[in-house]
Amino acid sequence: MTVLVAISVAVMLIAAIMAVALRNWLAAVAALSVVSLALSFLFALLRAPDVALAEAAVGAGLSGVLLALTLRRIGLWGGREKKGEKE
Amino acid sequence: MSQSLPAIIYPVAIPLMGAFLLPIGARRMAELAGLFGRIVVLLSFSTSLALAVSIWTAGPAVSAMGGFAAPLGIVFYADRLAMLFLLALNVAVFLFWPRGQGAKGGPCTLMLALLAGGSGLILSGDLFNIFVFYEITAVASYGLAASGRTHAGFAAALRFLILGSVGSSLMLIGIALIYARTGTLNLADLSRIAPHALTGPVGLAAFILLLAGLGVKAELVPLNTWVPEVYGAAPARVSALLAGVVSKLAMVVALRFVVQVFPGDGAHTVLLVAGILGVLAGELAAWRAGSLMETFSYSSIAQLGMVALAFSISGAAGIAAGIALALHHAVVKPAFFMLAARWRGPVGGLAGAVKDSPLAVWLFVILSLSIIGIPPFPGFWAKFLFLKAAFAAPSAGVWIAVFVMLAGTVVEAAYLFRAVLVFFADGERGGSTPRFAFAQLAPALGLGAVLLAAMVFIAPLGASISGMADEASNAAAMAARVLDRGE
Amino acid sequence: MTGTLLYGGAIGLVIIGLYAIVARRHLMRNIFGLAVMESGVNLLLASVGYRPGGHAPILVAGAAPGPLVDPIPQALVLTAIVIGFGVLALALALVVRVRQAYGTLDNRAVARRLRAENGEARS
Amino acid sequence: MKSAGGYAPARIRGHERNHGKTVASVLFLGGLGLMLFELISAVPFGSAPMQVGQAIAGEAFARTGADNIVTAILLGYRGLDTLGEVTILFTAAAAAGMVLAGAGRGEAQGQEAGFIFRTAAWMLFPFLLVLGAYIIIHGHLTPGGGFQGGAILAAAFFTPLLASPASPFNHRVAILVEGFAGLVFVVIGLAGLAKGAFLTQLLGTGTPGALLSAGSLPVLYVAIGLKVGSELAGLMARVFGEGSARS
Repeated sequence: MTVLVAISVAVMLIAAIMAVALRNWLAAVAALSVVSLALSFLFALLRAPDVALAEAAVGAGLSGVLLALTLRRIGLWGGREKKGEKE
Repeated sequence: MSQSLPAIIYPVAIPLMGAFLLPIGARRMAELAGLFGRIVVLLSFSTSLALAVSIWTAGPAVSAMGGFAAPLGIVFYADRLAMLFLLALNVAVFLFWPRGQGAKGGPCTLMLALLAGGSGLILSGDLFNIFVFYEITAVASYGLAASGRTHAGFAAALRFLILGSVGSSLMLIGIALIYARTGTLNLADLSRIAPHALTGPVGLAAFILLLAGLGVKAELVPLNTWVPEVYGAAPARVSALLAGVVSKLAMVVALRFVVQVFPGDGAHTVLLVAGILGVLAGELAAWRAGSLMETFSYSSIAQLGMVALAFSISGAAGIAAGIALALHHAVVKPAFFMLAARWRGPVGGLAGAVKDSPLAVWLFVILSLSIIGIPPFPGFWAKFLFLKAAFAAPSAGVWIAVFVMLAGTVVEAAYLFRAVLVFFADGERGGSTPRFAFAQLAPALGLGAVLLAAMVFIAPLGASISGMADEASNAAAMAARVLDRGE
Repeated sequence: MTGTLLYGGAIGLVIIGLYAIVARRHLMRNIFGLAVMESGVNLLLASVGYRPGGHAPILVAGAAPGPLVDPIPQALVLTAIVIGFGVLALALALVVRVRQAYGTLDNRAVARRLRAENGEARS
Repeated sequence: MKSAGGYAPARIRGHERNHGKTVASVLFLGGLGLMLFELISAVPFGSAPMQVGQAIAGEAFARTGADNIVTAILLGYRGLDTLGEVTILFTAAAAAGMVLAGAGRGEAQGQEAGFIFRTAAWMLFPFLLVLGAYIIIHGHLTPGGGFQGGAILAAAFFTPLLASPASPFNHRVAILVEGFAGLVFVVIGLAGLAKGAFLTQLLGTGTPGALLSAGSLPVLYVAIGLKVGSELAGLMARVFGEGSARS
C-alpha cells in the first residue's frame, strides 16, 4: 500500500503544482482534474469507496467541465495567462 | 431540568421550505415572491417566539435529530442566549427584506436561505453541523452581496467569496485536528473530553483555525478586508443585515467554542489580541474615512473587536458584557447603515442636513450618544458591564482591554461629533442634502424606538442578560443537559 | 510512513493552494487555488479516519467482514466535496460577470476599480 | 514549463517586480505547512480515537437497516448535515442564476459539435440515465448514492447540451424538480417529528440487503439524487450560457 500511496501522492502534488504554475489555462484545468483523479484513487486506498466515487464524479468530472466552460465563456479557452495583466 | 423539544427544528425547516418553494412560484408571479417570503419570515418569527417563551419558562431545550442520542447524532441545543439571537435574526431579516426593482425571486430566496442557515448556526450543538450551517449562511451572503447587480457588487462578492472560502477551509482543518484528537464532534461531548485531550499547542492551533473561519463573518482582524468593499457595494439593507446580525451570530458561535471546547487561557488570549487589533484598526480607519458608509463599515469592525475583548474576560460577567455590546450594536449599527445609505458622498457635503431632514439628524444624534456610551442610553450600560467585568477579574490582559476600549471610545466620539457638527453647520440654508422618504427612514426609526424602549426597561433587561450569561457560561450544566438524559 | 506521505500530501495541497491564492494575481488562478486547497483538506480529513487493516464501512448481508475504518470522516468528506462544488460554481458565475464588467481578472486591478467605483457612488 | 518561448521579456519584468513578495510568501507558507504537519502528526497515523465512529459502526445496521454505514450516517445520524449540504447547492445555484441573469451568451457559443460527438452524446444519454438511477437507488447497499448518482444524472442531461448548444435546456423543469425534491426531504423530516424528532426514520428497516430496505433512507436518497442532479445540470447550463436570459 505504501508504494501505491507514494506514487499517487507524488502524482497529485506534481499535478497541483502544474495547476498553479501552467500558463496555458486548458492545461491547468487538466492538471486540476489529474489532482482529483489521484485524490480519488487515494480515497479508494483509504477504504472510502463512497468518497472515491464522489470525488471522481464531482471533483474530476463536473468541476473540470465547469472550469473549462467558464474559460470558454470568458474567452480564455486555449489562451495563456499574461504575466502582470494590467488594464 | 432540560426539556426535549423536537420543535426547535421549525426555525430552520420553515424558511428552508419557503426557500425551496419560492423559485417555483417566482417565475410566474414575480411580484408575489416578496410577499410570500415575508409571510414565511413572519411564520418563522412567530414559531421562534413561541419556542422562546417555552424556553424562558421551562429552561434550555435539547433535540436529538433523527432520534439518535447525543454523541452519535446531531443535537440542537437552545438556551436563552440562542433564542435571543434567533429572534434578532428573524426581526432583522423581516426589517431588511429586499425592496426595489432587483428584489424579485433571487434575493428573496437567498434571504430565506440566510435565515435558515443563521438559525441552524445558532442552534446546532455539533461542530461539523455548525460548519455546514455556516457555509449556508456564507453562500447566501456572497449572493446577497452581489444582489445589487452592480459591477462593484460582483467584484466585491467574488473577493468576499475567495476570502471566506479560505477561512472555511482553515476551519475544516481545525475540525479535522479536533476529531483526530478526540474522536467526537458533539460540543457537549467535547466539553468533557477536550480539557485533557485538546491541550497545549494543538488545542490553541485548533481554536485559531476555527476562529479563522468564523472571523471572516465576525469581521475579526485580519480577515475583514472585505468589509468596506462589500458594505460599500451591496444594497444598504444587505449591509445592515450582515453587519448588524450575521456578524454577531459568528461571534456567539465563537463564544460557544470558547466556553465548551477551549476553556483554557490560550483561547482567551487569542480573542484578546484579535479584539485589540480590531478596535485599534477599525476606529482609526473609521476616523480617516471620507464617507459615512465607510465610517460605519470600519467602526463595525471596531465594535465587533470590543465584543471579542469582552468575551476574552473569563467568567459570566465578561460574557454578559459581550452579549450586551453585541445586542446594542445589533440595534444601532443597522440604523446607522440605513441613514448612511441615503447620505452618501463625503461628510462635508452634508452641511446643514438638520434643516432638510431634522428627524434623521436627531436620530443620528441619539444613536451616536448611545454608541459612544453617554448615560442614560443603553450603550452606556453595555460599556459599564464591560468595566464591571474587568474590575471583577483584574489581570494585565484585562487592563489592556479596558485601555483599548476607552481609547476606542474617544476616537469614536471624535468622528461621530465631527459628523454631527457638520449636520448642524451654520451658514447653510439647507436644500442641498438628500431628504428621506418615510419608507426609507422607517426601519431606522423602528430601531431607534427599540433603543429608547431598551433605555426604559434597562433594569429587567440587564438582569435577563446576566441570567443568560450565567446559563451560557456553565459548560458542565450544558453537557449534562445534552448527554445525561437517562433515556 | 504511509501516514507521513498522506499527511504530507494533504498539507502540501493546502500550501500549494494557499500559494495560488496569496501570491498569484489572476482571480481564475485564485479559484484554482481554492479547489486545490479544498482537496487537501478533504484528504486530511479522510486520512484521520483510516485504520491499518480496516475494511471499508460497508457490511455484507448485515455483518462486518472485520474491523472497519472510521465511517464518520468519510461522511464529512462527502459533504465537504459537494459544498466545495457549490461554492466553486458560484465563484465561476461571479468570475464571468467580473470579467464582463471590468475586462480583466487581475485581482489587484479589480480591487482598484472596485475602490474607485465605491468612491464614485459616494460623490 | 510549456511557455518557455514568446513571453520572456514580460516574464522577466514581472519576475523582478514580484520577487520579494514571492519569496516572502513561499517562506511564510512553508513555515505554516511545517507547523500544520507537526500539529497533525501529534496524533500518529491510524490511531485517532474512534469512539463515536466505533459506536455508530456497531449499531448502525440494527438501527437503520442500511448495509452501507456511510449512507446510514449521511441520511440517519447526520441527516441534517446532508439537508444543509443540499441547501448549499441550492443556494449557490440560486445565487449563480441571479448573478448570471441577463449576462448574455458567451463569446464562443453556438457552434455545433461534430457528428460523431453529437451521436455519441445522444447514445450516452440513456446509458448515463440508467447508471445514475442505479447508483442512487442502491445507495444504502453499495458505495454511491444520491450525490454520486445525481452527478451522473446531471452529466446525462448536460452532455447533449454540450454537443448541440442550440437545443434548449429546460430550466423550468429543473427548478420544479429541485424545489419539490427539497420539499420532500424536509417533509419526510417533519413527518419524523411524529415519531419523536426531526428526520426520525419512517417505515421499518426491512430485509437486510434487499433493495426495498432501510426504511425511508432510499426515499431520501432518491430526493437527493433528483435535487442534486437538477441543480448541477442547471448550474452548468447557466455557466454554459444556455437559457440565461429566461432565468
